Amino acid sequence: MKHYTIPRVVTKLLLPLILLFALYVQFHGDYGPGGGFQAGVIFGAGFILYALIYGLDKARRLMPPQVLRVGVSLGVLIYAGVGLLGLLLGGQYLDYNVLDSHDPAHGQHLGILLVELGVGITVSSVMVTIFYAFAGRGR
Amino acid sequence: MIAHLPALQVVIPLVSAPLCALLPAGRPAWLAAMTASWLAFLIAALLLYQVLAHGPISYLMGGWPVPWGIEYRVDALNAYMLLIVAAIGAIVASFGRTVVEQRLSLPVNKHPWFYTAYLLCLTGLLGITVTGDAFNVFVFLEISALSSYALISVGRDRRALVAAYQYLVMGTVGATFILIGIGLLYVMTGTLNMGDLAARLPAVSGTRTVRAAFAFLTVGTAIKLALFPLHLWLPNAYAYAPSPVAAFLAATATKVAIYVMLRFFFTVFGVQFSFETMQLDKILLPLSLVGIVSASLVAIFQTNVKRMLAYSSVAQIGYMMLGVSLVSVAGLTASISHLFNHALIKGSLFMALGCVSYRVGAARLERMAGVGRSMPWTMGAFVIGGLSLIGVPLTAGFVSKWYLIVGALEKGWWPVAVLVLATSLLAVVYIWRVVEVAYFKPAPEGLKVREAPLALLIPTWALALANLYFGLDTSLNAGVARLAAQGLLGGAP
Amino acid sequence: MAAIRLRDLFAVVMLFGIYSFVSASLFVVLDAVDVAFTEASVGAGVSTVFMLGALALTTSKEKPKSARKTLLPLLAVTITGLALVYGTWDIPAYGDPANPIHHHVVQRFIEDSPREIGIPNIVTSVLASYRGYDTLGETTVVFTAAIGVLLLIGGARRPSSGRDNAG
Amino acid sequence: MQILGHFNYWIFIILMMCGFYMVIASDNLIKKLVGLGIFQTSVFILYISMGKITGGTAPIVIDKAVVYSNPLPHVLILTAIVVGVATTSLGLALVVRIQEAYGTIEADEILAQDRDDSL
Amino acid sequence: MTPESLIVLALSIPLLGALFIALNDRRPDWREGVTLLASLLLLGAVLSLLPVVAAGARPSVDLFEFVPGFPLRLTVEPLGMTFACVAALLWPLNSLYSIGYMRGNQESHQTRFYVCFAVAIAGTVGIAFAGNLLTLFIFYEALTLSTYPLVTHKGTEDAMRAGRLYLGILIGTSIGFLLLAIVWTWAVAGTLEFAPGGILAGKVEGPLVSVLLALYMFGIGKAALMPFHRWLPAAMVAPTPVSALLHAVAVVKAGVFSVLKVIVYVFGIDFLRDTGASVWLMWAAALTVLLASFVALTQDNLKARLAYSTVSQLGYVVLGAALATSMGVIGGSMQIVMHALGKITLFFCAGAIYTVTHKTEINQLDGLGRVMPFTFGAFLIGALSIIGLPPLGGSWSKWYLLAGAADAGQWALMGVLLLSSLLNVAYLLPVAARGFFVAAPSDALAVGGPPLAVREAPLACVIPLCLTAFGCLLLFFHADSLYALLAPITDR
Repeated sequence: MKHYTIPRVVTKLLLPLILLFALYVQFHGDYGPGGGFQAGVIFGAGFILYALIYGLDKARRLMPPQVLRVGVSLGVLIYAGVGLLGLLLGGQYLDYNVLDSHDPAHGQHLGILLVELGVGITVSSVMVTIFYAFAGRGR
Repeated sequence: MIAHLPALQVVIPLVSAPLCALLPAGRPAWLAAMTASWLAFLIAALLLYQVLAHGPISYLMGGWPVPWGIEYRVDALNAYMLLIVAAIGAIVASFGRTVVEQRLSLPVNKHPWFYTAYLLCLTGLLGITVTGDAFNVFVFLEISALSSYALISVGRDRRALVAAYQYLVMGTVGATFILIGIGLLYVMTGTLNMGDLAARLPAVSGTRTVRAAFAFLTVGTAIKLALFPLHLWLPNAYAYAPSPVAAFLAATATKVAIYVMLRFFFTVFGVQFSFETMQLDKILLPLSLVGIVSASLVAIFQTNVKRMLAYSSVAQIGYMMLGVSLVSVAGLTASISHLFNHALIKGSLFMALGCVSYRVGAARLERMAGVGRSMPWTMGAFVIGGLSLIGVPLTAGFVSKWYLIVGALEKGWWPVAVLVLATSLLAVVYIWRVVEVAYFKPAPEGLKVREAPLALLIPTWALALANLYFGLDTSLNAGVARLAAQGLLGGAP
Repeated sequence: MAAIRLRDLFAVVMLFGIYSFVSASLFVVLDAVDVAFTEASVGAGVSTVFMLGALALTTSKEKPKSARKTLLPLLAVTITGLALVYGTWDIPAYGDPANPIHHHVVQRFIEDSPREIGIPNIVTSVLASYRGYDTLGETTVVFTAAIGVLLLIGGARRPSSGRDNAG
Repeated sequence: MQILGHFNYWIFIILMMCGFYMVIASDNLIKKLVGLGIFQTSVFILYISMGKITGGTAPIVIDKAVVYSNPLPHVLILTAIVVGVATTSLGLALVVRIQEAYGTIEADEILAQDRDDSL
Repeated sequence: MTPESLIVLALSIPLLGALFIALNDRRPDWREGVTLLASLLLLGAVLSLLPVVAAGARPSVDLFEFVPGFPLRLTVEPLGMTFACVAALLWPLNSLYSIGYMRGNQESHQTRFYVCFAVAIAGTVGIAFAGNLLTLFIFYEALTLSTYPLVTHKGTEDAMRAGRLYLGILIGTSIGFLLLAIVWTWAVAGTLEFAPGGILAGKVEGPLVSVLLALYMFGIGKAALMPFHRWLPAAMVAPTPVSALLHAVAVVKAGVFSVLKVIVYVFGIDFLRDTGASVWLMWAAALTVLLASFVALTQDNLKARLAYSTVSQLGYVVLGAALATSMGVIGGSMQIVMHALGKITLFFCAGAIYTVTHKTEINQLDGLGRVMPFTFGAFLIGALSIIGLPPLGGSWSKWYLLAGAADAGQWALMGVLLLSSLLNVAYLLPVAARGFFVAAPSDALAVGGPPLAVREAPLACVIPLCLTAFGCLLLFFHADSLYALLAPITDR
């Protein structure tokens, strides 16, 4: 599809919006619908769109597979790490109350934020990784 | 940290998995996997010790009380299961490196991923075992299932792919059935915690919904544990998986599925509902008997030894379900101790076979001629495992068979006892076919086969010796199994 | 469902996407906005793309088959369906606030979570905190899928392994 | 009322049966996966409809609303959807490899090839 | 040294011996030295237990708790003591003989042979000293498995088939029937201990006693009760020392010993007599005795003839046990000893003949007695002992068996015993007669190589067979001490 101008332009316009929307979903998940998972998928989908339009090579330059590999693991590590942090701070595993010693609710908030971040990173990286795998196989 | 052992049990392999994926080469990844799985083993041993000394442990994830949060609940039964899974996991991990590095058609840069998938599978199985939450079972079931599909598919034979695919479809259907069952239970009780479910179910146990939930859970777990006639995915999956994977899955995956079934039947639904209202034993009994006989017969005619062992696994699962259908302490003790013993047996058999195919290149019967002489240690371990499978005294396999027969006789079921013994003879036949070829057939001319490397032999022999040890000292396998059986029959754990 | 009859896999996949989209809107009707959101992006979006990707690598036409061996599957499906109908017969009526499901565990989530967690989206608080461990598991599942896909078709391509070591 | 009250569930059952039938009966590996997807999605609908309360709103706390639909099934299903997509992608990867190894994605043709192999 | 530690020692000597033999794979002299040393040590250990048991003590030792509630228990009582003595006495002789035979025939895999042999002896000792049914069963299986490689030693298709039959029948009957019987016993009696007077009295009733007895009798396939005797002739493909071991010392004797043990200590002879459950067994045993004798008459292969003779002679032991009188039981126990010495002599002779001439058929033996006077002399003595002529040991066991049959009032059985003795004469004596009295065929030059090359067998073969033949003679004069040892077993 490299030769169709309109999709390219539209994509160029849309892509920042999509990524922005993903970030919004990511961090607004506490208030409205959404959260790390949905954000991750949207982010991934946006990227996949980019790859579809501009070609795999360009996408790979923008988001190298090595980075994705790190991202895939990193998200899980963040999530599990928050859990372990709870342990170290004297709570149960995944206990966010202890993250903030003064205000448990704030601790919860913080914990959820971090955890959702982990989910988002993993999910988006996984989506793009899988897409790369399929797309890279075809050529 | 002692108080957090239940969480660490699962979290350590879980955290090591992504770490493993980040590592650049196979060796360090293997080291990480090794360390994590041996740590898990250590934790499992400590947990079992604690449970035996102080009674069941309850661990609240995130500190949320039951039934709002997710609870980890460790009693004699699952501490025992954890030990099995973690022990086999650790030993197979030690075994795996040599095979992965030299016998898989896997590019070097993918080796870390193999270990990652292995750790994830371990994580999933441990997670299923330790959790006290019905939905959590489903989540971890999927972790272990997905990773095992991937692990099976890296087998050298292209049929491994088809086997993995079949397993994927069957496994997903099974998991979805379990999901439906859990959903129906949830709609009737409004809770997902197993203990809470057990407390609230009797009030609604007359409803059809609960019955349907029971049916779906039964079928779902039956697929997962390869109960005859839902076992069709198993022989291919085990036959074409790489040998460490086959050893690991054969020794643990179906066992954990059986554990899930026991947990739902006995703890969640309760003995009375499962076996008096639903008459489950009337269904399980014939199925397990037919399964034992037919799978043993099929095993005799296999020329691929791995496939033969896989069919034998189906038959052995039949023994375990037979014990369950007896609904007595002796029968359950037989089942639960057979979980342990069969893990040892199949672990050592598949690993010994892995050694053979490592040197010979295939696990076909005719290729094993003369191997007994050229690989004495390997075949020694195979023979020990085989004897244990047959149930010869002084091996672990005898213990569970003993309880099974006692259980059958207690009920006065003579034909069942006779059948159990008769099918042991079938095991003699198929094991002896291998032994005969390996020891008494001359090796083909010009074929030089050396003994397997020590890195493979040591883990294999560790399990083989365990077969002997637990045939002598049965306080762990039979003793704890008995405790667990009493716990199951005595109501909530 | 048309998808069963269709031979053109491309159309099947497209139908699947549309189906996902429809069920997503159904979820909205059922007040499950989060789920709808996810289903829309996953079912209609990503997994359709994956399926198309896979189709591109394989073939998009199903081979015609004679209509044999349909009896047994039909039987199995019917039995399962009947079991479910049987099972749903005693389910409390749809939408009835008096159902036990709405009274046991959930009460605390709805009533206390704003205080205990401090965020308004109950789904998020349950997801990430009360049942945070499930979500950790879920993330791990995704991770597992990635590892699995990578193991299978990821990274460097290798020559098509026809029948190496068959047998 | 009884009939109406279970209408939702029956829709899901019919959908589920379609999906399940596709899984068992079709020979095409991709179609099987699509069937699996439909099968799973129908189960999701079951869960979500369990959580619905007539007159309730989405479980996001706002001052006006008093009745919320049950959020717990939503959480569970979020997880289940993820599991579903993970399974699908892994299955597709397998199908791709099978296509490469066998040159077909029809179950019966693969079986036939395997039979030739073992002879 | 306490009797308890002696028991453990007796069990561990052959096992340690096996280990050392395996370690000396590359040094044949050491290997065989270890074998001899271990066998002599075992003999010493067992013999030093003898006075203790004769004095009435019943030392017992628990090795470890097997399944909770079932210890692996070793107890020495007179019956087991007798059996252990036989085994321990014949192992050194058999070892000596094996060395001569194996070297003389240049057999392969000699290390495996000696290792399995030692393990088999350990199994035998374990059976002899078993303190409960489970222990008995365990060692019984161990014995089966350790002798399997001995039977298939040659590795030919024939040997493999025989091995399959051997394993199939022995494992099949033991797992299919014996284990079932043991579990049943446990279920009804709540114990598996051997106890004087039995443990089943009053626990089982009516025809069930017969069924349980049948399970035991057919389950102990090693006793070669027809129709489960087929493994024994088949196992003749093994090297002769193995046949000697199988037929004289370890395997078959372990079988009939177990039969005696079960009847005396599990059922109790009083109980059996009162219920009459063993009447069928008498007839089954009698039938085995007669049929096997007839079959033996038709065999031309020397070892096959001896094998059927063994089947027949084992029938005597079972018969004695089935009589359920103390005379019968003592006669049966004595038969174990007497037949062991007699039959091992015969097998040694058969092996010696094979080593020298490579002849296996009886019709080829003409005139060999003149060349091999010691061998054939010993054969004659062994044969006479088995037939039961004084002044040889075999006469005593026959005598007690007859007395037992008379005690039980079974006149027909006495007739069977006498008839079978006649048959013994008919199938054993011609062998010796051929050797001594028929002239060597003139075409021996053409067929069997130069007759001048035929001399007496190697010394390592001749010495043992002379010793065992002498033993047959000796036992006739010392049977009273054997009787004194065995008498208490039927007391309550």
